[in-house]
Amino acid sequence: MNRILYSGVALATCMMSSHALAGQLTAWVIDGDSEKPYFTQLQETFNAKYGAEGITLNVVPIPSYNEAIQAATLSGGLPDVIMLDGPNMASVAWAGTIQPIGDLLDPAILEDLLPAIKAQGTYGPQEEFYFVSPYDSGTILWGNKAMLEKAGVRIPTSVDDAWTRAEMGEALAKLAALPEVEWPLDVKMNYGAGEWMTYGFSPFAQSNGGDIIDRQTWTAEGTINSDANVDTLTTLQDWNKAGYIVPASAGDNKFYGEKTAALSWVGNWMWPAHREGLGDDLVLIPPPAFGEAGPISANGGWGWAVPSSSSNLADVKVFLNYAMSSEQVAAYADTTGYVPSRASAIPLSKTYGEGGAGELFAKLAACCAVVRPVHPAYPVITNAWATAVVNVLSGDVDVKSELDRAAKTIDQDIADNDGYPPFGQ
Amino acid sequence: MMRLNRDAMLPLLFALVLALGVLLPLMMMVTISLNPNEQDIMVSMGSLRSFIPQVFSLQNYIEVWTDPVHPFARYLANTALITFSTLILSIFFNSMAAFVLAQGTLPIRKPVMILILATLAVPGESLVLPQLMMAGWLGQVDSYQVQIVPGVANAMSIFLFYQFFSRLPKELIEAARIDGFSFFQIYRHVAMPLSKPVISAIAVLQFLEIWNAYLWPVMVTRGPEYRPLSVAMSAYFGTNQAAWGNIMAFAVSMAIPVILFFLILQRQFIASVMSSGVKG
Amino acid sequence: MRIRTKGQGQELAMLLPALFFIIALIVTPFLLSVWFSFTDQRLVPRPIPTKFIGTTNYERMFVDPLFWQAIWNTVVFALIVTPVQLAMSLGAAMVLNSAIPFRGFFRSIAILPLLLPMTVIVSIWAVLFRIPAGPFNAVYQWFAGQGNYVDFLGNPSTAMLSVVALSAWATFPYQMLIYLAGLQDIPQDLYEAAKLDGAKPWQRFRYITWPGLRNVNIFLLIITTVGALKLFTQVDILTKGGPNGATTTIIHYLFKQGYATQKVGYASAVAVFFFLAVTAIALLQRRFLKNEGEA
Amino acid sequence: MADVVFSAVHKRYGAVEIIPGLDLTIPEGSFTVLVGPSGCGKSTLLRMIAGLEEVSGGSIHIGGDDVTTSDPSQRGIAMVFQSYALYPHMSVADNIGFGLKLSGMAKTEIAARVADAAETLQLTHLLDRKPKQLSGGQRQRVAIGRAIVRKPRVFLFDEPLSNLDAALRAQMRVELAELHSRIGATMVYVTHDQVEAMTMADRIVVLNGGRIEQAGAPMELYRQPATPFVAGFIGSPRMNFITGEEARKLGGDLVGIRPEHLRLSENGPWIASVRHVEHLGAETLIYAEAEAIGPLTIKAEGDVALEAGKSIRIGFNTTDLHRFAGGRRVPN
Repeated sequence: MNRILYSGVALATCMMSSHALAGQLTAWVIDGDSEKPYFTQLQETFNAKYGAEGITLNVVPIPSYNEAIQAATLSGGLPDVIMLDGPNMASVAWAGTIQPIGDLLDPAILEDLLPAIKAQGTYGPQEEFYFVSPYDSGTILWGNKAMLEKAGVRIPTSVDDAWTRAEMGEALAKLAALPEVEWPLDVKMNYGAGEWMTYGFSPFAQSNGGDIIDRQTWTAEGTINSDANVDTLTTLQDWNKAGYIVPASAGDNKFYGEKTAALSWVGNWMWPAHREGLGDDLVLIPPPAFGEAGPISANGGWGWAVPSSSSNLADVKVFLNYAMSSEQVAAYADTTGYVPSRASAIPLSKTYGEGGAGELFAKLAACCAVVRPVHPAYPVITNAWATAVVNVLSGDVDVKSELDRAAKTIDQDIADNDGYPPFGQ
Repeated sequence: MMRLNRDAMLPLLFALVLALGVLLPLMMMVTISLNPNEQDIMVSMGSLRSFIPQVFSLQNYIEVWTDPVHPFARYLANTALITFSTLILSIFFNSMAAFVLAQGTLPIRKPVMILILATLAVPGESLVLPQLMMAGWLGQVDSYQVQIVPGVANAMSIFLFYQFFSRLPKELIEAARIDGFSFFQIYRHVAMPLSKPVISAIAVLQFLEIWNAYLWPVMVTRGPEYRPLSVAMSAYFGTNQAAWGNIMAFAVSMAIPVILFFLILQRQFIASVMSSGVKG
Repeated sequence: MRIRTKGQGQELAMLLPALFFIIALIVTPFLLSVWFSFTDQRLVPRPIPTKFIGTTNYERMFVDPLFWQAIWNTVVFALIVTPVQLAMSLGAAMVLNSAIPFRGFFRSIAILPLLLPMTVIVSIWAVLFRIPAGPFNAVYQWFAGQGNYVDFLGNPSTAMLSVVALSAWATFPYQMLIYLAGLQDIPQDLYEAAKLDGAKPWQRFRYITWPGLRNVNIFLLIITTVGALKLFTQVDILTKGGPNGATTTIIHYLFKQGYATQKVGYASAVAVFFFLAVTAIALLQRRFLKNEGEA
Repeated sequence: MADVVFSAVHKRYGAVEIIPGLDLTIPEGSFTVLVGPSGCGKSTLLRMIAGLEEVSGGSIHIGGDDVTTSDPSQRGIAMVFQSYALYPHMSVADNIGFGLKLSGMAKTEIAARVADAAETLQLTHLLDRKPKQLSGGQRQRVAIGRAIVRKPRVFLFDEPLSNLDAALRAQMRVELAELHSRIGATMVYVTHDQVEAMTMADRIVVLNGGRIEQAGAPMELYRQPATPFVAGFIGSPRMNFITGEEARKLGGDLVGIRPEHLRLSENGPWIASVRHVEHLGAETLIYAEAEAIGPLTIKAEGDVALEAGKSIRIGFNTTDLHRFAGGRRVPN
């Protein structure tokens, strides 16, 4: 009954125009199962606190979020506040779709942000702050303890004793030999050639001394198709050929559902599913050291941005500072399984505080996270890299030529846009 | 029971194979949609159990219908509104133009007809990007009209009406002129009442096309306000963990109005699809 | 002519709305995409001006191996799906045109796939194709033994065939209905005459049914081919063009370029090329079939 | 006055001249039949009266009014089509009354007129049916009813009987003739069938290639055809024509004699051999090949016993000869 009532309210709010009345804020948020309870809470507590002052918040989850933002950008129908995926911020800021928010945020909050989160939100040579995420994320190897033990594989517990690439290869071979294991490693090929391929696979490259673009000269040639990257992807391709990697069409649940995979390389968002699926068998393993740079974890995530068309800045300021308050940041983390983005919120979090189950994540975020390139060409960069990774991992293609093509695509795009001024000038 | 002769046995066998080929996947859709247990769905996929319902739970349906983020009723209303508006406008405007082209006296009929035939060759898919930009320039993105109007511009529909109207007996039109009908009245009182078969043909084909439209609505809508069902459905694939029970319940819910529409119009539907191209 | 100027005003009023829609929504965008194809137009406005860049888009297009792969895939798809689907439809039509009991019921069932949205069909088939234990693989394991499976969608050599199977299943009822109409147009007494002449069923098909369906075949060949060249929805939802570009089609390529990476200028070049190709194929088919008919 | 007057009427389709300047008066109250082979322009002429076909030059007057550019519905005419052209989706009553409704006539008046016409045509019991449910003859009557209720000054018929079988056709001929004598309106009737023309018309206009060959009363055309074309067109079986030397002997370039005016005669001047004989009961048609003359058809009274191959002699009265020179009749 409550549910029906709630859907009626949601329907009614959806039907209302998203254009702001004074004192009425609309925020578009991603439509994910794990985030849903947090946003419900955000709207309720915000309205309880500020409703009396005449500011009300309307949080609207939007399915097919990226397409929706694109359509809204074209039609000029963006709300007061939107969510963006961190690495796309530069592209949107360059296009002039969003405005800087450094002046809106409380300086104390800015001060308190994790360094990688701050880097993620800082755009351009002028180093202006455009985007703030309430959480940080990371990738990790999730293991099935029973299987690992049965196969006689050493289980690393900290960044310092992480597997090397060779060690991980041996572990996979041993695990593959177990009768109950179909494919030992799930790297979420089922996510398709999207952002995951950059988020999840560029850390391997960076660990081996590579990257997806040169962050000084902003050219891809010589970096994305470097020997180090060829080496990294060739290893992954070999693992796939050896039958170690769960194929795309096998579905999402080989690790936590059917339990025919022993390891899963994926981010925090799978925590609830993994915890529920494996219970005490679940073990968190630091990312493997693919090369000299040691273990690297992905980072960043979705966060808040303010469209240029947004004029109700006084109220937006109230909202941003509320959404980024320590309590809210901690609540976001606890609901979704992500790492809080404020240093002061980490102790507040049940999971990530000292001795919490997610302590490893918090440590990774502090020591080993590399921000994805903050550059307007990022959508093209990630698309080119993702296509290459998916191709390499779904067949017997030549790694070098895939990466050469990616380099060409990226450099051509940057040239087509005159180097994305003021970058490259 | 009917007595079967030997000649009918083989075709009947084939017909049964055909029916099974069509029905088995659909039975699987229904079976999965009735199973509230995702784990069980996963395990049973591939076995006989995924084709014959073991449990009859409406839980997936209730979840789909009452999901506050994906307001099913709203999507359904959007889809219905878009579909029927497009149909009505398209049939009205296109039949009217086709009647002028087929029976009128305007000297520009010939160049217009050539234009229509030429646009038939333009694949609609190659036009969506400029159409999207035009919608952006006009500030029409994310609205009902942006999903309705492009469906009204339908050269195929004009062409089918044209074929029908040019085969109307000439004497009937002339009798009407002697009776004192104006050109529009001939269209309205003589041509249209006679066009029921071709109207239902075009209506059904366009109904399916719009009801199931995917590409254009994905591009021009941003949220539940104006989104149709087909796009809402694909959003279920976007989340990392596909909830098969819900997807299938959504699929069944979306298919049922179409199947009902078809059952009501079954005779015209078959007749109309059959006449939609061949005889031209 | 001097008479009926009033009537012609009325005619104009009846013609103009539809003509306006055609010009505004088909002709204008088409001309726009021809123009865009010579510029570096982007989808979303950007802070640097759009430039006229001559034939650069076309030059890049013709040297992009992915473009050629997309064309190759599209052609392969059309070449396979057209005969498969037409054979399926004709077979089904002949079965449903013969004197079987419950014919109306069988016809209704056969039409069902046409009524389902492609998104629904794709979700059903995604389950059918699952590995290692989806329904198709369950059948495969029956023959090939436990533990063996085919990664229908993940293997470049089977992915396109899987899309073919799905597509043929999804839309064959349309062709089937048109075949049914064609079959019913063949005079029954021809069959009776042939039976009196002692023609076997195969001969009756070869010498009466097949020639009798000539026009239907031409029509269906053209629309099925042209429809196949537009393959997009299935691929976009099911395989995203993968694996390894094995199911990237022209339209999918166009969308990735124009929508996902926003290069509208480049995508317009692809669109113009696609338009020319489709027109050429339709014209060639028509001419070829016409000549054959006259010979 | 409701006569129909064509003055110098031309009709062109592009460069092709269908009717090259034609003058014709159709007298008020007449039953005028336009007859001729297909393509002779008779339908075009009728449709020009109706206003369905535009005039390329000249003028048309109906009852003294210039209607050359009037709308069909403004001309005071009614037309019955070959295919009847009934509105398939309307009942018989609506078919008959729809034109009146469009002209804004009061409902009661329409009902009265429809009832009246139905009475006249014995359609009263069919008023609620749809055209599909009627026989050919009934549809024909509905089409006529639709014409009658308009109370037109001129009725136009475009081959209205050609879709009926022979018996019904004969019956409808009689009914139409009766209808004419009852209402007395001007009727213009197009047919290619000279029998219909002869039986129904009080005036026949024979057209050929867009020109009037001859206009006049039926028997006038039969007795004194003005041109060889009319001579050959009117009368059944067709008139025998003699050319060349034999014709000159008889007094013309071309000489015709009707089969009914030839007789078997012991001392007839022409010798012929019989090729085929048709016994029709009341009469016998003999197809023969005459020496120096060519094929001749002879219509003899009663049943004549003859068989193919027999030699016969043929006689005639010279008063029955039709002599033509330079394409025109030579007076006897």
